[in-house]
Order: sequence, then C-alpha cells, then structure tokens
Amino acid sequence: MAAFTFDGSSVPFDSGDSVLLALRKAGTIPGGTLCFAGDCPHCVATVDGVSYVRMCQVSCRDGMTVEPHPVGGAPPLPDGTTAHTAPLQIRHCDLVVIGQGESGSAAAAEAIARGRRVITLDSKQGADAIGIYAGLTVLARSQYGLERIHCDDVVVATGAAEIQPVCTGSDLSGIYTARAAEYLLAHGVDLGTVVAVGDPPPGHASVSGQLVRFEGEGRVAAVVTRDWDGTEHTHPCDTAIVGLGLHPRDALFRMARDLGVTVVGDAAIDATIPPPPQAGTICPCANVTADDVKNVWDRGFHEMELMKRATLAGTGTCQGMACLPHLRSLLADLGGTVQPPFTARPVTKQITFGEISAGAHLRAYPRTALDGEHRRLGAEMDRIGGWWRPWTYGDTEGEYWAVRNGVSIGDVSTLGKMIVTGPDSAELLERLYPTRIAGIKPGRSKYVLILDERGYVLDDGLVCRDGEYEWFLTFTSSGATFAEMWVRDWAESWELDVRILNRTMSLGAINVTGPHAKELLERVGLSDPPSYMGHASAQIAGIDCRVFRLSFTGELSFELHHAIADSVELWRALLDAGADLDLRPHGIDALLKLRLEKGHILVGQDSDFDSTPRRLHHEWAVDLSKEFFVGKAATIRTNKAPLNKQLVGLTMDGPAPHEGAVIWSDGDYNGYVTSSTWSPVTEQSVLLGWLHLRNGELPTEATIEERRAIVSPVPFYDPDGGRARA
Amino acid sequence: MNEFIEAKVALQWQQPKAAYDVVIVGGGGHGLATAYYLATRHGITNVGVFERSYIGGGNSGRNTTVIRANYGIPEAVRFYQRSLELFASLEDETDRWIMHNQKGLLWMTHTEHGMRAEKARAAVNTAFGAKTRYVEPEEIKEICPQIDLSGGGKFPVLGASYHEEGATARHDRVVWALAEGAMHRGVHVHQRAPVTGLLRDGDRVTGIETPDGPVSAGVVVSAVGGHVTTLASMAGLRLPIRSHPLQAFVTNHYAQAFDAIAASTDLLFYMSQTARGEMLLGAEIDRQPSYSYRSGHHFLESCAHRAMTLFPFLRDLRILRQWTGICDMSPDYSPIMGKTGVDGFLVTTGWGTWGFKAIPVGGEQMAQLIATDKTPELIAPFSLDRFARDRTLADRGSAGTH
Amino acid sequence: MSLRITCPHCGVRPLEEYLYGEVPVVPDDVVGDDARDLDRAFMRANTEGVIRERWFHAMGCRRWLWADRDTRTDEML
Amino acid sequence: MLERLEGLRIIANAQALDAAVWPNGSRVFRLAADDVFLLGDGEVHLDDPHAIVELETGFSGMSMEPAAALDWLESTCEWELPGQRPAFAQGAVAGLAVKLWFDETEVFVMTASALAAELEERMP
Repeated sequence: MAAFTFDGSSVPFDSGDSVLLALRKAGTIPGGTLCFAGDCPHCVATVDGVSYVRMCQVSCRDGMTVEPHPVGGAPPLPDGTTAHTAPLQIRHCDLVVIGQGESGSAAAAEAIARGRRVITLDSKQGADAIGIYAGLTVLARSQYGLERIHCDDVVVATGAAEIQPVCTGSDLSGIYTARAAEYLLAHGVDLGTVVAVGDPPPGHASVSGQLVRFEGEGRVAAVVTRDWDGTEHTHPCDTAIVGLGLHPRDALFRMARDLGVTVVGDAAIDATIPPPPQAGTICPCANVTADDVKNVWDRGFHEMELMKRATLAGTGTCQGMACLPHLRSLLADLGGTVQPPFTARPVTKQITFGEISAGAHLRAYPRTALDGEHRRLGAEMDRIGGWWRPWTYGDTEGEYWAVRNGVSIGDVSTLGKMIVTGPDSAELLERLYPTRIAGIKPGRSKYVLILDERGYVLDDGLVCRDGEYEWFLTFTSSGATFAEMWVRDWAESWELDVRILNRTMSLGAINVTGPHAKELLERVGLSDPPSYMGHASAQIAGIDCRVFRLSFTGELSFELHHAIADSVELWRALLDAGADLDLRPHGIDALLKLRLEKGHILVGQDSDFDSTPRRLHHEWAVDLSKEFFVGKAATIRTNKAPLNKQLVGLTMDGPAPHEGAVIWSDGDYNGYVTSSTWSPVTEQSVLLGWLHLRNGELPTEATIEERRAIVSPVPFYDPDGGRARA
Repeated sequence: MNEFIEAKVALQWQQPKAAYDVVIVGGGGHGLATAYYLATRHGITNVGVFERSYIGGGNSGRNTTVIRANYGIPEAVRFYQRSLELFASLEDETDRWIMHNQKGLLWMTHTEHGMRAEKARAAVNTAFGAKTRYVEPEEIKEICPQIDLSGGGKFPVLGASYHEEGATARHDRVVWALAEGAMHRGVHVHQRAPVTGLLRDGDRVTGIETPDGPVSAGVVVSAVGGHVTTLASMAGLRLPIRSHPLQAFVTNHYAQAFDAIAASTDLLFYMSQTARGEMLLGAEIDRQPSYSYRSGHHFLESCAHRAMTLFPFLRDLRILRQWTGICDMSPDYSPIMGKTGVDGFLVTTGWGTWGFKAIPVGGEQMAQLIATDKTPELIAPFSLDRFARDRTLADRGSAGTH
Repeated sequence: MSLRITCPHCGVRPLEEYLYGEVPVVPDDVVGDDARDLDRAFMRANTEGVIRERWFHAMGCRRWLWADRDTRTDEML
Repeated sequence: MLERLEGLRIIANAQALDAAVWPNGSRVFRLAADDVFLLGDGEVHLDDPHAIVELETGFSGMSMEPAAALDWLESTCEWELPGQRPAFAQGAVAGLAVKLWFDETEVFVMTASALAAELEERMP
C-alpha cells in the first residue's frame, strides 16, 4: 500500500486522501479545532521540505515526507536544496471568478452568457488565488504552476469559514468544526462517541447550553456546557463537534475593494461576532490568549491595529482567519464598539520564493559585438556603466604602456550615440547644451557638458556636425538611455521639428590610440586622417567607418564608429595589421589610469549630485552669454553663492590611496578622493578629489591616508596636449 | 502567551486641550521622539501630539527596522552614528524591550565599481566614528554562512562593506517606548485626531485646526510622513519632497539562524531575520510618486528572485505578507529638518527610506531646537534653505534602500 | 506596482516597461527669476490626487506619452 | 539562434512614412509613428528631406514555429498578443525589449543584438 513518512513513521493512505485525512485515519491528529478547509492554522507541517503547509490541502503522494513543526517553536530554515519549481502561465481575460461554489458558478455562467472571457479559480480544484493586485492582476497557484491572470474585473466568491471555538481546552485534539466532521463521516472515519455544540452536522444533535470548556489530556475527553441558570454539564466524548457560525473569507475582497472588485455569496455575509471569549487561545498562530488581550487592553492598547501589533494576534500563518472574530468580539466587549477588521494584504495563500519568482529575471546587461573577442583574449569581464565590458586582459600595466608608447585598441562601442536632423536641429542643440553650437562647422566636433535644470552636470560627450541640419551626438556609456529620454523630452516640449535616432546599440566603436595609431590606420586604408577634433567618413579595412579624431587617453587617438555587424572583422583586421607594432587591446582598468593622468573627469565617478561646472573647474564649457540653455538660470543662481568645494588634482609620492579615501586638512575632514592611480609615466600617484575651500581659498596641500598630497594642476601628463594633437 | 506580547508599556490617553506650548503633527516615531526628548531632556511637557490614525501607524509601522550609520557623507555619518548610540541605550533608558539587536550589516558588491564604492563607504564611515570595514569573500562567508558567493554563477560576490554596529529593533516597540515615556511625563498624545488646517496670524503659524476645533500652539512641528507637502502648503510653504511607495514583505517565522543584515546594491535587496524569526525583505522605492499603500506583485516576484540569487535557501520559504509604506524623498536623499522660514512652523521630513533609523536622533535634535530656538550643529546641514544656498547634501551612499 | 499604461503606439503594457518622467509646475505666485528657477528645480506640489505626468516607453516604441493618474489610488485615468 | 539582421532604419515624419511605398517583399516594422525598421531590398522614396536613413544592423532575430512561440510567450509576456495576422507588436518579453512579427507561418522574434545572447538564455 502507498505510504508517506510522518514524523519518522510510515503512514498508509488511500488514493485521493489529503495528508490530514490519512493521519486521522491512522489516529495521529494535531491539536486544535480542525476545519479541513484550509482556514485554520492547526494542521501546518513541513511537507517535502516546505514548512507552513496545511496538511488538509495536500494530497498524499507515495514516499512524501511530512514533519510536524516543533512544539512551541519554529521550523528550521531550509537549505534550499529541494527542486520545487513552478512554471509560469500568463493569461488574459475579462473576468476572473474566485471560488466555484454556488454563487461563484452563477457569476461565471452569467458572464459567459454575456460573451465575456471568464477564468474561474477554485481551491477545491487545486487553484488557490494568492492575491488581487492593481492592473487588475490575479495571482494564483494551480496545477499548471503559478498563474498570473490579467483581467478587467474580479468576482470574489470564496465563501465563508467556520468560527473556531475559544475556551479552555480548545487546543486539544479530537475537536472538529461541523463541516470537518461532515467531511470525515463522508470519508468513513469512525468518530466514536460524538458530542456536538452549536449547529451540528446533519445526523447529529447538539447538547444544550453554552460551551464552557473542553476537558482531556492531549485529546478531548469531555465537553462542558453551562445552562442559562449557570449549571455546568460534562458530556464525555471521543470527538467534539462545534458549529459556531460563519465569518466571510473576504481577505481577497478587502485587499482589493477600491479596485472595483465585487464579492458575492457567503464571502459577502456580515461577519458573525461570537460571544466574547473568557479564556483560552484566541490566536493559535501566535499563541495569544484572551487574558493576554485583556492585559494589553488594560494598558491602553485599544485600537485593533495596536492590539494586533502588541500581541501579534493575527500576524501568523492564517492571517487572522481564526482570531479576527474573537478579537473583534473581545475588543467590543472591552470598549463598547465593534472595530473594523484589521487590514488584509497579499498574499492570502502562502507561496514560496521559488514559486513566486517563476518567470522573474535579473537585470540584463547588454554586450557589445566584440564581447566574444574579449573573452577569447582572456579578458576579465565586468559590469560597467550598465554593460559587460573588459576590465583587463590580464596585464593592465602592459596595456597601459602599449597606449603610451605604441598603439592599442579599445572597445568603446558602449558610448551613447545619437543622430539628430531636421529644420530645428541646430536650435534644439543650442538650447540643450551650455556651449555655442552654431559655430561648429561640418566635419568638426566639440566637447560638451549636459546640465540639468538645477545646473548640475548630468553627462558629457561630443557634438559633431555633419551638415547644416545633420548632427551626431555622443554621451557616456551609462547615460545613453537617459540622453535619449532627455533629448526627446525637450524636443517635444519645445515643439521643434527634428528627427532623432538613438544609435547606441547599432554602432560599434573602436578606439585606436597611441603614438603609432596613425601608422596602424594607414596600413588599413586611412590615408587622410581628420585633424584633431575633426571627423570624416572612411573605409578602414574595407569597412565603412566614421573616424573621429579626439583623445581620452592623452595619446594620438581615433575612434572608428561602424555598423556592429562589422565590429569583429574590423577588430581582427586591426589586430592583424598591428601585430608587428606590438598592438594589444586595453581594458577599462588601463583606460581609467590613462585618462586620469590627463585629468579627464568621469561623470558619475568624479562628479557628484551637486556638481556645477564651477565646482568641476569646467566653467570653460559654459557660455553664459548665450541667450538660453538648460541650466542657465540655475548656473547664474548658484554662481551667486560662495564657492565651497572644487574638484582638484592632487599628486603624492608612493602608492595610490584607494578611491574614496578621506582628504584631511590640518586634521579636519576636507573632502575625498574620487579617482586615484599610480602614474607610471610621471612616477607618482595622481588623484582627483573634492576639496573644500577654507576662507575662500583652496588648500595647497592635504593629508591622505596619513601621507602628504600636493594640490596640483591637471593634466598631470602632457599638459599642453601635444601628444594628442600630434 | 507568546514571548513577544508587550508586557510593560502603559499608554495614558488624555482629552485634548485648547492650547499647548508645542503641537506635534504626526504620532509616528519622529513625532513621539520629539515629544519624548522635549519632556525628558528639556522638561517641556505641555505638548500635544496629533495623530490622524493610530500611533506608529504610518511609516514607523511599515518599515524594515534596520538601524545603521554607514552613510556616504560626513554630515550623515555623524548624525546616524548618534542615532545608533541613542538606540543602543534606549532599552536601558526607558526600561522597555525594543528588541534591539546589533547584528552587523553586510553590503555586498559584485563589480569593480561597487568595490570602489564600498571601500569609499568604509573610509568615510571610519573617519566619523562609524565602524565599517571592507571585507573579502572568505570573511563574508564566515559572517553569513548561508550565502552563495558565486551568486548563482551570475552575480559573484567580490566583497562587501561590513558595518559592525548595524542593528535592528522592533519598530512598534520603539514607538511605544517613546510614547509611554512622553505620556508618563505629561505629554498628550491623541489618536484619530487629524489636523485639517493650520491657524495663521499673518505669516505666523499659531496652531492647528482639528474636527473638534482649533488648538493653539507656541510652535507647530510637522512630523508627518507621506503628507508633509499637503500640511506645509497650509502654511504657504513649498517643499522639495516627492512621496514614493516602498514595498517589503515577510515570510513565516523560522528558527533563528540568519544572524546578519544582508544587502546588495547591484541586486537591490536587503534582508534580515526578525526577532520572531521571519525573513524580512525589501528593495528600492517605486519610481513614480504615489500615496497608494497598495502592494504589487512585480516587486514580490523580482525581489524574491534577486534575493534567491545570493541566498538559495530562500527557495522553499513561504511568504506570509507584503506591505507598502510611503516615503518622502528629498532631491539629495537627505532629511530636511528645522526651521522653514515660516514663523512657528518647523518640519522634520525627507526621511525617505531611512526614517526609522533616525528616530531617536531626529527627536533629540528637534527637541533641542524647539527648547533653545537655536538649530543644533548636528542638523544644521539638513536645513530646508540648503537648496537655495546651493548646499545640497550629495549623499549617494544613502541612496541605498534601507 | 503593476499598473497598466496604454501606449498610443504599442497598446496596453505593464508599468515596468516604462520610465517615469515628471512635469514640474511652478505656481504663479512664485516670483523672481531665481525664485522661479529654484522652485522648478526642487520644489514639488506632490499632489494627493490627479496629476498629469510623462512616461517613456523604454521597452517598446521609446517615445514619451502623457498620462493622468490619481496618486491616491494609482488609477490611470 | 538569433541572427543579426541587416536592414534600413528610417526616421521621418509620420505622414511621410504613412505615404511611403515600400519595396515588394519587404517587411516593414513600424517601431514608432516616425520610426521604421525595414527588412528587404530596394529603394525607398520618402517625402521628408530631413529623414534619417541608415543601415541598421543593431537587431537580431529568429523565426519560430507559431505554436512553440505562443507557448513560450504565454509564460514570458505580460501583455496581450495581437489576434489578427499579420501583425507587429513590441514590448517586454522575458524581461527584455522584444519585437514580434506574426503571420500565418511564423512568429519572428527580434531584439537588440546587444541583448540577443541574454534573450537566447531566456528562450525554451
């Protein structure tokens, strides 16, 4: 016969039995008034590694393992080694009906007759609604796994639960609600001598009087009732059955009431307020007794929510299904008014992390077309500026020297890139950028800052002009999406006639940099390189490129922009052509070193939330004589305040302090290091950092990691830029 | 009876008076702490706290209970370090159990850039007395054995900043200890007492309107969460505040086994085990401003998934309940405290996602300001006029989520 | 959150496909260039009620749309 | 496997795109009112002197058998797919920005080439 393991013992079962039914048949049953309906918390156990599972809601499977929760304690944290997964199904319909009892079925039939697309969920058929969310969206767990159902309307027809008895002895085993008893009898379970109170199941009569307590050792042995005249009667029994009335299973409705969800049938009945409990456990999940509630009340906790928080009643597994009627009754008795139920929040049926995250994904980081090339070359890849990029090919210093002394290539495909055309394109850019745009001639480029309306630096990049109405813009790698939003937003708000195309993910870019860059590019077909800060179209190794002459590394540099379909071919052609020049690629680690020697800022690393051009020493990139640009009013406004800090260059002997190190002046905090590296070519550590002014003056030196640092002009290397312009 | 039932606190409710020296709008942690420190440190007890719901029913009751001082700028590190110290002694001072538990906070990172940021955090923390150091993966594993350092093969842990004094406390207990301490000394706290308007005499605020009539006040302090711009507008004041939802969820309770507070900036979640044994998780704010307390399923799915990436043991844990708070965000992720330019009207706001951890220090400093009419040095940088003075506090370090 | 927003080009899509865009509004009673600039940069009505806002459909057409939303309920109008 | 697509990207005013005559046999994906991704050979004439017309290799795509595609989309797509054929639709699928073309014989799935590897990992 099929069997499962419970608390180390084998328990046989009949096909279709729930775990709880099989246990009852075997004579092993937990304490508390069992409902066999998934409402009460008495039958929770650890089933196949998942705790807080109601045994009445799980069908037996051969070989399954069921462990009771520790008495008076909590189950241990699992180790996550089970392979429970739930596939995700996303469905769409007009109406979801939750509950397929009489009223639910009728609601569904009526809607179907009107031609609406209806999805029904019924926990008796293994489909538990987890929550109703804005959208509307219903989450459910069914035989198909996790279901996410997007719909316009929801009908809650979840019926009503039976009220649990609260009195001395109500935690004994052998006590059932009326429906549970009916269910057990229907499954042929012998209940022995039965005593019923309240409304009994069919075929049983109730004893008269009011329920006072249950008696017994572990198992119920007698029910004690009291007559109207105070006389107590003891009724010996094997099984006690209590029919105390119903209260609505309306948590799903209450959590979504303001979303236009409707409730029908027993789920819509007024909650029965039972007589105030005098003794016994009100909240079985958190083990809160009637006396506990009275004690807390007496010390001023009169609000339902305060009571809940002060006792934890209602915060456990059943989320108040067992305790809420009694709490309301007791608080009404103590305070004279019936308080509304405490809030209902998702989830209503508990769900595991594994189940809920079915179909969830981590953030995706795009890869450039050269990703495979980097990996083949042994690069250590890292997430940088939202992309996967090569941090180093394993020899950062070698990569560095290749740029300074020879020639090197780097993948800068991640740069934000945008085409702007249209009759108003010049006007748009003139308003967007804080520097003059009109004077840029076709074939020329200009370094630009982007300011927000607060006058703070958001991003930087280039404006390149192709023709009267044609422009190409670049932005930082991490700024591309923002830049597109920003440009489109302003263009729309000014109602300018422009065309905008974000080319970030369509164009690759390879930086060819180093004293031998020109020589290398000549070999692959660039006979007429553009002058510094110029750009031109050219065929490089047979590939259509737009060649930009600029320099971030401080050496002679050309950026080759091309369709990403050609990236690999271009990259390999360059590597081949430069083999005898000791050409090697450089990663981001080397690039950051190279640019820092030149004092080029990295927006986001060297700049901060409040970085005005003045604080960044970039006033040269702002032309306040322009009639208008975004951030102009703010720049004028902030320039009126005394300057308090600036980004400065610093040099030190010895190894580079770490980035973020604190800068001290005369023993006081005076800023922090934003960028820091050992500079091989100048043989010192070079830094950028924020320094506060003292009495309107920048200090000339400072202390960093207990060593002396000198405030120094930038660039630290090749200050007149001769190498980049070579 | 469970061991967590509040067994000592006794709240003493009074009828409202027609006038108080100080009226505090908002009976959450900050409002009650202000009242508590006014009463205990300055002997000012003719104070009325007006709460539109029940005490601690706003963000004080909806947060994720983390206490930490590992911020990114000196002003904030100093401020929150003071709060951390006040929290540590609050149990002794009030003789009430707030379940304060110093656990240590691990802020994991998975990128070179992230390592740089956590090292920077450790540096500025150390400089201002907060105990934070950079730790390598081996030590992370010792502190938090449940972690999968490979991040499911997708987000390997490269390092972390370890904030040794990071702690948690039971949010409600903090509120009640402060409420009781204030009430016991004569402060009036009124629940279900909404403020519907402000009394004005010229430009000066002189009291509040309530459904039960006007209440005059020597000074009115806004300590509300979520609706501060609405209240401030009654004083003719515009604030740089946007209110955003912040969501969280808990599991059922399990035996204590997860000792640290764990967070990851790249994966955007944080997690701790409560005194009762629930795993408590949260993430970042929703991007659009909103006053809706409604929880979403996308947050739940996504946050659960991200957390499982580092902590595979979570897979079989059952989620019990999710909820939402409303966070008042300032443009620079720092609080706004003190005078407003409107006589008789003070604010303590902009608490974003970090209001709980500032409760004692926020109350202490506001009380000092009220008692002395001078802005204490510790909160001078957080004044409202910093935006006009171009002295915003660029604290990317606090733009974390808890 | 899991609201649904109607993109005029793409159709109804969940909120997670969009990025938020705010439309700052400076009241007329804020006067003076610096005061207006400061207000636009930092101050917010933070309305409890219906606001007009912008959403950028990042996962679809990558264009901005206008929407009205009640911040008390998150209902899209 | 998603293959890199080679087409034309055309940004022009909406009226010009509405009026354009597209080459026979080409597929026209209207990404936005002013934005077309065109797969196919031939000349395009547009009544917009400021139109941007560029070689576009930034997308990758693959063809799926309709039943398999719908099966996959049912577990990854939070919005309602178009009912008619042929149809173009775009939005988040498996958490990524995906563009879909439906006709009687296939579902053509496209995304940015930079995310193609990620999308493949998220496909059946």
